[in-house]
Amino acid sequence: MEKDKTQNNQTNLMEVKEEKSNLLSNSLINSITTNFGEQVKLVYKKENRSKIMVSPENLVETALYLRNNHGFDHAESASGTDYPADNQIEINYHLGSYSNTDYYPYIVVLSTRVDRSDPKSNSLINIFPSVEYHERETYEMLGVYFLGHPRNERFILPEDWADMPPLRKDFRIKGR
Amino acid sequence: MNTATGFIKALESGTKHIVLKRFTLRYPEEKLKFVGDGYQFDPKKGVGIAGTRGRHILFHDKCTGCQLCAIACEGIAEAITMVKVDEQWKQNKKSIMPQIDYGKCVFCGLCVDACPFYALYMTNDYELSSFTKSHLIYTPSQLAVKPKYDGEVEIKIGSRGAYHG
Amino acid sequence: MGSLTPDFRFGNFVASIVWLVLVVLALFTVLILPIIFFSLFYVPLPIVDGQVLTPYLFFSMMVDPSRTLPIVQFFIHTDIFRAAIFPGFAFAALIAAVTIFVERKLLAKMQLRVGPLYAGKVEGIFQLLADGLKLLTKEIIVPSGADKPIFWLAPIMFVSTAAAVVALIPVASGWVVADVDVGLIAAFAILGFFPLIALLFSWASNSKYPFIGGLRALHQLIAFEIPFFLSALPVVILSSSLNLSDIARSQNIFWNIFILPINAFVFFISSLAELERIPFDLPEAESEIVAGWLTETTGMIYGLIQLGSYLKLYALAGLFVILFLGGWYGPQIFPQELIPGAHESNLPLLQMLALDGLYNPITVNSIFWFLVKTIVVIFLMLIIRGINPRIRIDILLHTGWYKLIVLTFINLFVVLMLIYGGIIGPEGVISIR
Amino acid sequence: MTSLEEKIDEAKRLSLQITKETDDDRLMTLSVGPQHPGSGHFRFTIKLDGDYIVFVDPDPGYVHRGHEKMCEYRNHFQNIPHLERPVIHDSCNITYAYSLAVEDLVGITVPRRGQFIRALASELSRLSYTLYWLAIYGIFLGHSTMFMWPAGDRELLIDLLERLSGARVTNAFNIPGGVRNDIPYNFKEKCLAQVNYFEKRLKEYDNIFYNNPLVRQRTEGVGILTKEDAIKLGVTGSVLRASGVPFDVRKVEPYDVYNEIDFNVQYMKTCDSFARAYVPVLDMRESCHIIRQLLDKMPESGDVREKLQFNIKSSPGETYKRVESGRGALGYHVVSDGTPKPYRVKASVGSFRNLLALPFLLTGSKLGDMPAIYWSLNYWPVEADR
Repeated sequence: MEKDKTQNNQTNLMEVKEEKSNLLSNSLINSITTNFGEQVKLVYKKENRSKIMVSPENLVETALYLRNNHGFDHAESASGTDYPADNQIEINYHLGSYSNTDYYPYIVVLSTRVDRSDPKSNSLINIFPSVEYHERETYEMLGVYFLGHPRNERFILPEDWADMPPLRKDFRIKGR
Repeated sequence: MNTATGFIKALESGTKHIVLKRFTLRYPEEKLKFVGDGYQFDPKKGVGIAGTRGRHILFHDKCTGCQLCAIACEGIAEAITMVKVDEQWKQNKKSIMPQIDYGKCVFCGLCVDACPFYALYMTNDYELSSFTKSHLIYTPSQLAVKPKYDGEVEIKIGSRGAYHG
Repeated sequence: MGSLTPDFRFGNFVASIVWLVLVVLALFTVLILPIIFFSLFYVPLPIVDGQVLTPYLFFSMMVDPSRTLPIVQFFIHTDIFRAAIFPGFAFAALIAAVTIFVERKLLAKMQLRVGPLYAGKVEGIFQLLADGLKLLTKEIIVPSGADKPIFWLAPIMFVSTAAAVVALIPVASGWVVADVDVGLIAAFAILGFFPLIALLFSWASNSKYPFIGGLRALHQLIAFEIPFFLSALPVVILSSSLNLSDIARSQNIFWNIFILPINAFVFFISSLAELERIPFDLPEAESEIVAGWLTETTGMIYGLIQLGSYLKLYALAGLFVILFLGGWYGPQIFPQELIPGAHESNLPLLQMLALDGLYNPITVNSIFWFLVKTIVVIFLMLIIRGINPRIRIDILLHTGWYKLIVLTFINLFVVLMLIYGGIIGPEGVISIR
Repeated sequence: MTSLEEKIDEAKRLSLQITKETDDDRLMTLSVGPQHPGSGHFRFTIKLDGDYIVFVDPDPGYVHRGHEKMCEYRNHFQNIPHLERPVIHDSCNITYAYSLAVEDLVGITVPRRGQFIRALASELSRLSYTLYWLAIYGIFLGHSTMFMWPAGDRELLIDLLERLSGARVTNAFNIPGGVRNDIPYNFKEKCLAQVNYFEKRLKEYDNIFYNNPLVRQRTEGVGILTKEDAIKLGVTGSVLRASGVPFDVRKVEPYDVYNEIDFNVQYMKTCDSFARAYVPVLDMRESCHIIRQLLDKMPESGDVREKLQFNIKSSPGETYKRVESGRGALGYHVVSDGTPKPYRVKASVGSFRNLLALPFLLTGSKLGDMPAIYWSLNYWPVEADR
């Protein structure tokens, strides 16, 4: 009997948590959509995760809004994904919050797509100083030039690297 | 005074260890005892049986030459190649069996997971060093031999600390 | 077996050794013996037991054990024996070697390891021999751009300077290489050379890490020189002598450590800093500056510097014993005769074992107690290494310049007050003499 | 000529905006790198003004670079032995995060007993990693005993991991769908005995290392990373918790069975090197506590692994799953296009995020503080390469 009770309690707790996270994500998405309207597109919404897609021009604005109004104060990672079929490179910022305890488990993926032939994007280094090395890595791994970043240069790759950025899909590993 | 007590405590803790049993495992003379005969896999249940992942053992009478182990290894270490063997087995029409290069193997055991015929297991033997690289390549007939391993030492916890014995 | 060459034959090996022995013997008789005998015409021969010690007499005495003793007796009172063997270099080097071994074993025990184990079957007692042979056979790499004369000279200077300090340490009454009246000052003067050698060597290495290490050594040693010296000053005041033997003799009743515990503490700490041992091994801080001023040392250069630093360890431990722990004084535990009634018996073997004329119970007792005390001090210095981390250069300098110097000054005034107040000192209530 | 203080201030300011090369003849350039015993497979160039560090340029990328690209050529199972390579001491946590991500993409849940076992493996792995890290912290401060004790006691946990998974460090134990095998016979008693003994050993560490006044002198008040700075730099793990943010992924976003486990998030508010060195030890105590609970609450029998095809196809989409590793939050961003192989794998590792704090903290500190600050960042050099 006792076991059943504890299990019930646990399931109740889980439900409460899920509801809470749903409420949180709903309020977050609502506030973004009311503020930015059509400029921001919601890609998916899962438990504790949601991804929003913005155009490169609105990237800085949205990031600033997320930081100032919702307390997303750091980036867990900034990465890129190459989509040669669409001729685009997607840049993802996984934003998290340390100052807002409600958003502790929550991660917003702020993403944007830039042109693959001439990839340039605004750097978020002035909003999130934590993206500094991540953006530098993205620059050398995918060739995305971050405007405003003070050091778009080699970081992890060999010093004499002269090939194309290796995380592009048309770069093939030898023998594969 | 805090400084002095800190030093004295550290000194006491340090000198106490002089009389504790020493933890070192004297390797060539003592060898660790392992739980079972090695890592095995039960394809029907889909789970492994706990054991040390050492050198493989190949049962020639069960190997069908299906290459699943080699395919599994392809993305990991590329250590397994299928080679022709002279033996004739009913279940192995093509007469091919895995040959393992221990210079490349990472001992992850995913080839054992891949084998659906109970033909490839891992044993407790981990002492595979050799003078040349070519000696590290184990042919199917070498793999069929069951290795001898006699480790008897375990970690024991006594009143004078943990020790190998 | 893999370790032997394929064409190895034991017979060849034995033959080669026999051949080598024969060649050496032939060379000895043909070349070396004549040279010795010719040179003996020009060398004044010593007089032993009323006879001139000619080589013929020497060899005939060697045959008869009862006549060997006068030679030994004569030999151990020569200066060359004192400087080279006891209590000079060989003795100190032996203690240094034992110290290195004990340190490794002790640290290993403290850290739940086994330490040296395989060389020499029994707990690896020949490990040091193996290490020494290894260091001897290693190539010595001199960095390009190094100042070669200084680079080669520095390790030899290091060892000889350390040996010079050792020469000043008396191990028993009268048993000292150089019994000078300014012994303490001489010891400090010679110790002052070490930072210079470290700096010279680090500069000569032409590398960054040795340079930083050398500068650190200079800072550290100078910062600790002053409390080092000042902490020994009250001892001089109490015993009213700078002669190390006299200082030891003045403590035959009270050890100085009971009157001057703070000074002994300061002296101990500063000698740790002088020795560059953990927690003061900043000049060799391996996580910051590779190996400090020893970065470019290879082979026997490293071996010599290690030997020098352990000689220094022995010398400073001996100095501590002389200054604070009553030197060689201790209860008499050796009997008046080594074997009672031995030198009255007629058996030559027993007479030899009695070591008549060699065995002096008081001297042997002194040497024994001096050794025991020194080993205890060395042990304390070793055990510090097991429990402490390295400290930072600014904390170290702060400790040296602010804390230790102030402590020694306070203690100096306290001692002066006690002496002029008539409590301790030659005419005080607690008489020291 | 600017004064030293101004220079340090400027460098501090710049280090957030990444320091530019300074060309000053008075500065001495020192390489702390692969040829240097005090750093591992990692190099950073420091410039010294006297004893002060005025410029730091980290240069990772010696060992495991191009890791993410390799993942795109292998299927999810084949990725497991590869992904755990950067930090083999903490392999179970790395594979845990990747398994969670793949399970999310495939849409399966792991059997309950499997969840417990892989949490157990990850806790053991975390303990063994932290001990290794602590051993190196000891030798960085010149404390040779503190190098030997954790390195020896780690054997207790390695032994348990070997019994559990069959390998000492490269476990490849947590895989998508659960764990490779069930716990062996007699494992529970052995595990309890060794973990209990290990917990007693932690007190000795306090005696000889953390309460040693010289260690305190070297670490207290050194390399202060305030809460604001820590948040701004986005550091994670013990570095963040030492700065006063009680953030632990196991607590804030419990994965698998962690919501049934009772434990506290350990954090300190002193923000200095000592706190960063001590928080992992507090974490180790909690881990011992967690291991006992896991063993206690584990179902007696049941499946440990959801059977998956070797070439499991995941539905197109992307996911981001994270776990708390020994070095902080460790997240895997996996993009799938419906084929058995992932389209893109991005690992967000604690080491890489904490690396940003390195130039920030080192600039303006003394050379003697370099080891105390650098290794207190709970930084594993090879992991930052990925």
